[in-house]
Amino acid sequence: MMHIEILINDTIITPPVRAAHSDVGALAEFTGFVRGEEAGRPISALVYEAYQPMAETVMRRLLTELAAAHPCNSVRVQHRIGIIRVGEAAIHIAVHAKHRAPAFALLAAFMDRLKQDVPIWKTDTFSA
Amino acid sequence: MMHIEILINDTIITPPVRAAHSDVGALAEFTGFVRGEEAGRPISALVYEAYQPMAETVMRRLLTELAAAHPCNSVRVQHRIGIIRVGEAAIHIAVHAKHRAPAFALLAAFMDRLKQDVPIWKTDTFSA
Amino acid sequence: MTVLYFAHARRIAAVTQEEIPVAAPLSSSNFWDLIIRRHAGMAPLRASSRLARGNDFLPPDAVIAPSDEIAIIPPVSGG
Amino acid sequence: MTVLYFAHARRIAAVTQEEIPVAAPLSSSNFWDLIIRRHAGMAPLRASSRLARGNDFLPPDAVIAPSDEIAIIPPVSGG
Repeated sequence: MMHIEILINDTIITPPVRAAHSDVGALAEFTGFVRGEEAGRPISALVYEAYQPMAETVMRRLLTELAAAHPCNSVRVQHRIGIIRVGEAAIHIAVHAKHRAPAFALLAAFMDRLKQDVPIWKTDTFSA
Repeated sequence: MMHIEILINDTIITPPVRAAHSDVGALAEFTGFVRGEEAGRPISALVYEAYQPMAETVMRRLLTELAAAHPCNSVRVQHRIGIIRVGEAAIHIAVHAKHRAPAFALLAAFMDRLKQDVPIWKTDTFSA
Repeated sequence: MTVLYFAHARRIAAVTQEEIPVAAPLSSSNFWDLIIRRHAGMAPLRASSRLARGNDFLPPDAVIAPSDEIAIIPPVSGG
Repeated sequence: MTVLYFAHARRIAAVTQEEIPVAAPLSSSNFWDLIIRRHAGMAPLRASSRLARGNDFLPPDAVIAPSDEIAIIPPVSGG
């Protein structure tokens, strides 16, 4: 069973826990930052909002589904909500696996599905 | 021009520098750990050796070549050499890009090519 | 029936949730007719939004009970 | 000519580098014949290893000059 941890909160995203099990050979990570431009206009910050229980449920289901095709040891997803300034991280995902191929595949597929099915929204921007 | 930083040394691998430029929306990272098994036998540590100037040159060339297909802002590669114990990181790569797709693509392609063309070797194992 | 509004839907409805008394089960189509009668500005969201119940997206042929809690999920943009 | 040995090749040659006087330019094939005459244990590496000069892999038809520094690159296993 793949261990899944999901955090959706307004705290600043911290570096991953790197504790490695001796059977873990690979850690693939993705961090998404707020860029200084949204829809062609300069911004200073974004606001993210979540339907929190559903977002967690959908992410957990997606990850379990993806793990069947791409066996990994653990996944940790942290999505920040509230006001996030340019240059700060909005999302961080860490996937630990025995080998790198399933870790990369699960990470990329999860990000694609997240952007289709997980009820989290950019709701506002602050102009720069 | 993509900024490239390559470190090949015997120091413990540290977390990435996360300083984000306001045009950077994505950071893809890979960390490779020494696993507790090599060729089916339990081990406690591995030894990595590099032909250092050539390894740096080949990595730099590979990255420049890959950046033409997958435009990214910067890449940082850190490969540890010497004795590395099980659970410690042997390699860490951090790719910053505007969007996640080129960051993932460059990272995965670089790891494949590294394992074919970069003169770095596992030379010894310590049994567990 | 409890209706939850998020993101753009919340801005249009100007509430995060509301109780709407309904006498009988509804189809998704009945649901949207009802919502748009209350909040005319929601009409453009009908085509792009999905409905959810109990943390699951509703299938198109689902029947909504008077006691259900239904969330309106505009197109997502997380990550 | 300077020859650099790495990894498995270094273990067989029992040196990290050595000077081998050569009178005339060599092909890769001449080079390997010479190396295997000095270090018989290198024979199994001939098929799997590549040669490098100046941080570049040598193309198969390259000519090796008496002043060159040539590295023997056994199959790599980094990362």
